[in-house]
Amino acid sequence: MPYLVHSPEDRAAMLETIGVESIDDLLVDIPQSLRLDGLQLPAGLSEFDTMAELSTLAARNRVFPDRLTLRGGGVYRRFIPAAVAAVTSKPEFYTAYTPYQAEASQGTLQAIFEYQSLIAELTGLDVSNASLYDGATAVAEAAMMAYVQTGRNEVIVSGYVHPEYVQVLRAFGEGRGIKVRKGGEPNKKTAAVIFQQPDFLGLLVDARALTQAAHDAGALAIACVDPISLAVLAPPGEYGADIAVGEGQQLGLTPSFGGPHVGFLACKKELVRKMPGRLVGVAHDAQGRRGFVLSLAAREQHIRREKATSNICTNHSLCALGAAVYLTYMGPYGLKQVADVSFRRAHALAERLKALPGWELAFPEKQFLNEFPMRVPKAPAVLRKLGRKGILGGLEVGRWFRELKGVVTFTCTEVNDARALDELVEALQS
Amino acid sequence: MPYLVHSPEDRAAMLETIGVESIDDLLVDIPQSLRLDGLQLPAGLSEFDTMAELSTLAARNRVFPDRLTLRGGGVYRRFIPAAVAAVTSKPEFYTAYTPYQAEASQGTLQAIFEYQSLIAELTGLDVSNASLYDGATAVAEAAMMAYVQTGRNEVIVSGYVHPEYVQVLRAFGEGRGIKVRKGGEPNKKTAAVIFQQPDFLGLLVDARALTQAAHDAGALAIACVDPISLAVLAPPGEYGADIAVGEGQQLGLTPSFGGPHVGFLACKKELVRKMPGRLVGVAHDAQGRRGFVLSLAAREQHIRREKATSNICTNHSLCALGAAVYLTYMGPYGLKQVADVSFRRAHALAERLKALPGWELAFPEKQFLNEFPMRVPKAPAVLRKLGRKGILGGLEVGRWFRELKGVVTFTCTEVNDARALDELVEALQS
Amino acid sequence: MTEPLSFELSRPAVDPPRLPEAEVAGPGPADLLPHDALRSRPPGLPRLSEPEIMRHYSRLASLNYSISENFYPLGSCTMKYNPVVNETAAALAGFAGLHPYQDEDSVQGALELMWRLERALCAVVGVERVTLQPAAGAHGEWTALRMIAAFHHSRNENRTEVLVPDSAHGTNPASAALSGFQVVEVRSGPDGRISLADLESKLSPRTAALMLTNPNTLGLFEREILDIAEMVHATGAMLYYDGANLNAFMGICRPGDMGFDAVHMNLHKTFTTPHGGGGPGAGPVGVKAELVPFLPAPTVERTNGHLTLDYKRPQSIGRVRTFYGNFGMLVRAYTYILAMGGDGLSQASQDAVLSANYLRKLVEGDLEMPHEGPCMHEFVASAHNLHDTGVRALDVAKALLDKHFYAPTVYFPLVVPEAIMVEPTETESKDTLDSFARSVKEIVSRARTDPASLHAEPTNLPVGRLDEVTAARRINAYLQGTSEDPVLRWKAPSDGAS
Amino acid sequence: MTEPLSFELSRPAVDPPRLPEAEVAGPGPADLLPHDALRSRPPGLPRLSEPEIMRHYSRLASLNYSISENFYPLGSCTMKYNPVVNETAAALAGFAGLHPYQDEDSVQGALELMWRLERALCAVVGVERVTLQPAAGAHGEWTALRMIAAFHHSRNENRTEVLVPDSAHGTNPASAALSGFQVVEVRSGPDGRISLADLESKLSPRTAALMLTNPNTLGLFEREILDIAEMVHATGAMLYYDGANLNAFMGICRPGDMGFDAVHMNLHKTFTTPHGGGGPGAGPVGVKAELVPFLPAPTVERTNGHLTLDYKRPQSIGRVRTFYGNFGMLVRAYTYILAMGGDGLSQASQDAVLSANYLRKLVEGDLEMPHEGPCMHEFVASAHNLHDTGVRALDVAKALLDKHFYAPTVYFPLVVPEAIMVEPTETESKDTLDSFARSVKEIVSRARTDPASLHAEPTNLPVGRLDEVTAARRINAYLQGTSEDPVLRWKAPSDGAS
Ligand SMILES: Cc1ncc(COP(=O)(O)O)c(C=O)c1O
Ligand SMILES: Cc1ncc(COP(=O)(O)O)c(C=O)c1O
Repeated sequence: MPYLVHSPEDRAAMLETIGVESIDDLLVDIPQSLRLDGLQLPAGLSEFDTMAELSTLAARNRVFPDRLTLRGGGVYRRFIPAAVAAVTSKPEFYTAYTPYQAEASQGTLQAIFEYQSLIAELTGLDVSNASLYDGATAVAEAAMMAYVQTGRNEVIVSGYVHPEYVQVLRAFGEGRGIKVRKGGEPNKKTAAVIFQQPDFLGLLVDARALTQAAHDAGALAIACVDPISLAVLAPPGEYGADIAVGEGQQLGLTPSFGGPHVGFLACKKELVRKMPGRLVGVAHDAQGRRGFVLSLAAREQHIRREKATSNICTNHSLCALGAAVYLTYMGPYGLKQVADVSFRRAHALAERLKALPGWELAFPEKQFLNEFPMRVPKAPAVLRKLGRKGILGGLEVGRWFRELKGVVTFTCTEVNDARALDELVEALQS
Repeated sequence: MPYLVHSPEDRAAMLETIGVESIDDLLVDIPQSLRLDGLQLPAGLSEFDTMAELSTLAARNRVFPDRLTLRGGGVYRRFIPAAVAAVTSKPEFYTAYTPYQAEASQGTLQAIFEYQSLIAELTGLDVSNASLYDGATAVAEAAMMAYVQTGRNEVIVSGYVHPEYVQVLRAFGEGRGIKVRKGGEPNKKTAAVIFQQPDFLGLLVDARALTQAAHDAGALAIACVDPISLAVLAPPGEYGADIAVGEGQQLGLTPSFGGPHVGFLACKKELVRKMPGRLVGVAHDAQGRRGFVLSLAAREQHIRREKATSNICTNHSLCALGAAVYLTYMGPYGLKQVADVSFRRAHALAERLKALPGWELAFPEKQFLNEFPMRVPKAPAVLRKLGRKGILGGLEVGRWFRELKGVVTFTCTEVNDARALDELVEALQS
Repeated sequence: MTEPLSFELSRPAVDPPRLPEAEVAGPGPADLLPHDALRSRPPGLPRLSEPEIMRHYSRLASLNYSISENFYPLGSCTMKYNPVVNETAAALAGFAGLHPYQDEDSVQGALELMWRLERALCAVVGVERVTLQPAAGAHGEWTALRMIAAFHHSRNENRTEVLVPDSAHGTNPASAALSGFQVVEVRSGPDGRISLADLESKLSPRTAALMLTNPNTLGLFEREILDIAEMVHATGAMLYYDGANLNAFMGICRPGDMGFDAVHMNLHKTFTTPHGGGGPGAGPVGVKAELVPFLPAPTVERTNGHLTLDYKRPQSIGRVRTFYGNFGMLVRAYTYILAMGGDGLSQASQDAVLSANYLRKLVEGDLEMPHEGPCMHEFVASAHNLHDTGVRALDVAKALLDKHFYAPTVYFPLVVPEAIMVEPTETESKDTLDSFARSVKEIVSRARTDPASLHAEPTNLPVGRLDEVTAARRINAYLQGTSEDPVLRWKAPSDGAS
Repeated sequence: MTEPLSFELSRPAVDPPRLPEAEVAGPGPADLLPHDALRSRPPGLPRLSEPEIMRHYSRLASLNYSISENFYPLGSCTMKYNPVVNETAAALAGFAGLHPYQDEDSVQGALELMWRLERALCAVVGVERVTLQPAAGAHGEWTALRMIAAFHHSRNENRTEVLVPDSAHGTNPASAALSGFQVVEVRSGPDGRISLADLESKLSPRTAALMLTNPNTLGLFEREILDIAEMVHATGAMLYYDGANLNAFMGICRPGDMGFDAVHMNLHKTFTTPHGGGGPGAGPVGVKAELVPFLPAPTVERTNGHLTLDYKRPQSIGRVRTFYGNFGMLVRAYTYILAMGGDGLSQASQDAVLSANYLRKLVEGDLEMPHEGPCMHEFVASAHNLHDTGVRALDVAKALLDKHFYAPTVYFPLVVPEAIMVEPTETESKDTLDSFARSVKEIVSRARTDPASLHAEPTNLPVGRLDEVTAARRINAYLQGTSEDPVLRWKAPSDGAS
């Protein structure tokens, strides 16, 4: 049977060594009433038939080409260097466990240390952890940090933060008795003000003012940021945010129907002891050679148990590795060019779209980078028409925000070349 | 620029160390009249644009699904275990050179030693070399061996040997003044009788009789064999052939429009010194540890120069590695099942095809394994129709053999499931 | 051999990679955005060429042990072979290329896969429904406890305590606490199993749930599980199953039948999705009927062949992560289940139990076995018998590394002193188990003859034993502001280096 | 650490892999085929489970040095970085899935790629047409010589000799001989370049061609190439270019302009297709107008955008391999050319020359430099200066292995005693070159202080220096029938083991 290594002879020899007749003799502790014979599942398939089955399922999905994908809303099509998969598909990385035995895990440990350093540089904050599950849980974990740090039990979500992030925040909050308030001024009950930059619609918020307001009320400022935007936008560290979190999917990870992606979290050093998850640090051996180890484990569940800062154990290491390869490939100027190209194309597209009859920018007074909200007449019909032409049009955000019925956000990145945008506009005019 | 590592600073520093002003000072030996400034080629593209361009080219090709591919003629669709690519895509294997420094190349050397052993087991002969370019050059190299061994300068090609193999044999032969004769009885001028089992049409030949006839005339018998057929057919070693050659594409390699694939060559030990190409053997170090080295190099061009048994240097190592993984994955019984399933499906298909009006087996008296020739009315039109239905039908062999106008060979393997064969027959009936 | 950091390899003026150009003229960020919204100086990312980057990561990879090259008997982690075809399947464009906000009609294949995986997992653990949203086991534990809380709440019961055995994994109490419960520890008896007497005494109307794994973290099956279930249910509490040990009994028995109401599974253990050096994994949660209304939204529903995402779940605990879970991992797990089939999964568990008992037998003369066998898929030994030599479990672990084996889990579970927790899994050959046992024997006898040499292990690895104490001291210094060296990240030498 | 052979890991009754079943009933081979056509016993292939197979090959991989992890300054082999995107491109279903006998209309993209690659290669080397059929450099040499023979033949000239410099690569004389020519060696002068006087004396009406590489195998540019071309052409002979050294001057000069009539290229050197541990490669051959009629068939032709395969080439030398060449390698090479562009290729050659001269400068104090610089993309040093210490080029090579560098080419070209041929390529950083030079210095000084230690190298590798002499003796014994041990293959212990 696939992936099983023992031959019948091996099994017989092993039973003999153990000194029992059969496997059943090893299962004596299981009450008879519980014993099954086998599973109500079909028999196994050959690898060929397995792949045939999966290919059939895959073929029942519609994949829109990168260049004709204009839908974002938290997951984006970007150029992914072949280098990323070439590294993350190395079995030495992807078949290793969490690096408990440091000396035999230096590859993973150093890669994660580099990831932490890259995120710290990008966000302008002191320390990054080794990764979290996704952007939403990163926001929730940051809120927990603020709750513990301030001893206050209310967090304010300011403006258009990704609706699913807010839902996850609520679910997390409930357990701990943390109230989640939409908007409003921070006060002495406020543990943190959470904002997204750019926001869920792609619009820039006044991060400095929000941070200031939070601090004035003695609350923490939590910035949920687009990592690629940080090549051009002021990083949270520059405007004084205490914690930066975000979704790392854009850093070299495939959409994959929503996961696995990676949540990042960086903070000021004052908050490091409240941080969730793994932290890799430098250590040396007796000969003075530098190595890397899991550090500050005293925060974690396997030591602190119910007093841990978080319950997270397995995180998203391999995705963090992918993000590290991506950022290292791009370097400061490559990342800037990606952000810059996306910005220019998005603004050019916005100009063309608002020229369409009845179309207008939903928030003409606001700035954006490469995702922007438009008021679109008969939005559903328009998007269906684009779909028929093989274009994955923008995202209807009215689904989450009543006041935004008929509003569609469009995203442009370096993968949407000029010809693709022409095709889009032609399709809309036709 | 992509793949270049020096920064302008690096270049300046290096020039200074060398003690010259500019690159031009290093190119002084090149006559001015020869100097170009640059190439008449477009400027380089980003990786994203490069892949976009290649994807466009790839999209201009029509790929028929494995299960609906019934065309063979030397290249076959077979189930390729994911394990094969997982091994051949390991950079430690694919970015290494020919293993000149044995101590730092044990991975490649041992893998090739295992490949040689697998081919020897499969063909039932004493020794296999490390690989050749393809089946055709393997046939030609075998003929050279016979020519050198016997001192005779004529080779007989018996029956339907792959026409392109014969063309390559002729081109090789011309250089050495070797005459290639189609059919006829071997005589004292005959260096070798070359036959293919099963032949180009998929039919079995009487390998024993051909081998006997060759030996009776003092000639060598060269069997060009389908490696998978050897799971069920008597191997060349069993019926006394002196050299076995063949194309290894079926052993886990993709069609890839005809290459790279791999030629294998195995022979009796009496002929080993006449063998072309690399040979890996066992050696030990001072501590008695076993290792592997390139052996009998005295046959080869880098030592013997114009007296070498062949000019081959770079061979098809990575393809041989793939074949080794494939054969190891299959094992004796897996390989047998692959051959057996192919045989049963092909015979079932033959029955259904010959029931079609006007269709008949071209050689009803002959046996076949999983490829067989049919007389097909209006063959070209029939194949075009299949093409329109997404089926890659059989191969018209009249293109090479005047007497076989209207004959089409069909191939069946484990990838052509029953439903696929139903679709084929329905398409033919419609 | 060690490798410099990418930051240390970086050189100022290396060309950035070639990237698409904006064909459109028109304004750039600096033209349109307020100056104070812009970044003042570029992020300090390293600057390297592609060849240098690839070599850097290739060298890092070679510094790792991994199942692909090493036996990895890490107890409680089920480090079994990761089939390569799983990776091929997950990489299919029809899966990897899907946007989570595509219309349902355009993702029927993906939803069908999720639906089938849910059915298969239900069959394996014996529950009604499964949510695929949680990203890992701990996430699943917390999700399940949220559902249990919601369940009690819906019945206006105020239950504030969760019982957790002293042998439980750290995530259990942590998840309970994060979910707002008080954690009450239940003691294990001398036989390594939960003490029914102690359980009895801790159960009360305040009890929301008992979290259990069975076989427990000692690898022992809780014989009295049916009585335990009865006791727990009698108090109106729920029974939660930590599925990290599911590899012990697929096709042999089912948590659902044992009386568990909620079950999490680690697809990155039992179902061969790779660990990735610490994730991503997937921690689906299965529940019995009473808990179904509280499942996270959306669920995948199937009505005559058509698949939909159901968001209208009024009693749902809400959402525990974005989108629909770690879909790429779900594809891998489903691929594995298809290839193994019911027959394969059952045999896998039987072989896992066989291998664990075999290896236990081979080493029982060398290490202490605090509890009687037979064990299930893993066993916990103790290096306590080496106490007088001064050799500790950690030394044994490090010595094993030098013999090209990854080390077992040590010092867990906490109830066993000098614990050495060994889980061989079904995908390691008898030869491998034999040579591992020989190495243990050799190390143990060396403990008697030359203990000092063991304190010096490992010596054949890229680095020797790393001094975590000094490292921790340096981190404190940084956090307290008495040192500039961040230790937890690289920093340009100018601003204080590691 | 060494790894057993797959055959040694094999166990009798391990399950074969699950494979598709024949749904159809009906006869099997044994039912229809004559008994004596059937195999009497199954082939002796190993029997292993997939996890064991994957671990076996993973461990073997870890025993290799490769460019992915090691500097690989193997002279004459142009071991440069292999871009990963090349592999992605070659794996596209639209390429990897094509049957060579599909109708032309269904493979226009593949033919277009071949046509464009041909045009690009023509531009780089300055020829009229290129055949993509040859599988490697030697195959290309032979193909070109067949064309040259056909050319002379077509003019009823009987030219039987091919001139080859004494510094030439072994494949040159071998290819000439296989093509039916007598090989006449031309001597190199003291400056390492071909001696015009000797060439003069060897040229005759019997001369079919002179085979040359430029820069020659010493890495020196043949300054008098234009005179050489004139001399050769004056006798009616042709000038052949061995393209292994093309990396020296892309965009700087072109063999076609130097007067070469035929040129082979190693796509697996200059154009980054991976070496694969010894292939597959690709050895296209470019020719000037006079040789075009003799190109192998088919050629790819393009008429207003439509591509065809032209088989009607009456004067063609025929076919040199099946189908159209190593297409998968052609895809990789074209991918590289697209990404680099004309600008990138020119810079690559300039950096290759720069790196070689830089490294030459760094080691010139330590090793003998038999010829004056500047060199082109590689240089040949000599360990002759260590003669008195008893240390040989081979010892230096093995010592470098212990420092994690692959060794340069040694003892080639034959004209230099104790030759050490170093080709750094453009994809190795200055840091790497510096540390390589430091290692050479350290080894050379050790030769003076402790030569014995160098004879013992390497000591940090899976095996020490292997005894090839004894190995050869054992092979002879087998071939002469005095031993049962085949040495060149594994054999079941029963019938005599390695
Ligand atoms: C017994 C047990 N429970 C829970 C967990 C937590 O699972 P995860 O690491 O996926 O969050 C683990 C894994 O380490 C475990 O071993
Ligand atoms: C100078 C020279 N010529 C010819 C060849 C032969 O090329 P190949 O190995 O591709 O047959 C080589 C490669 O080893 C070479 O270095």
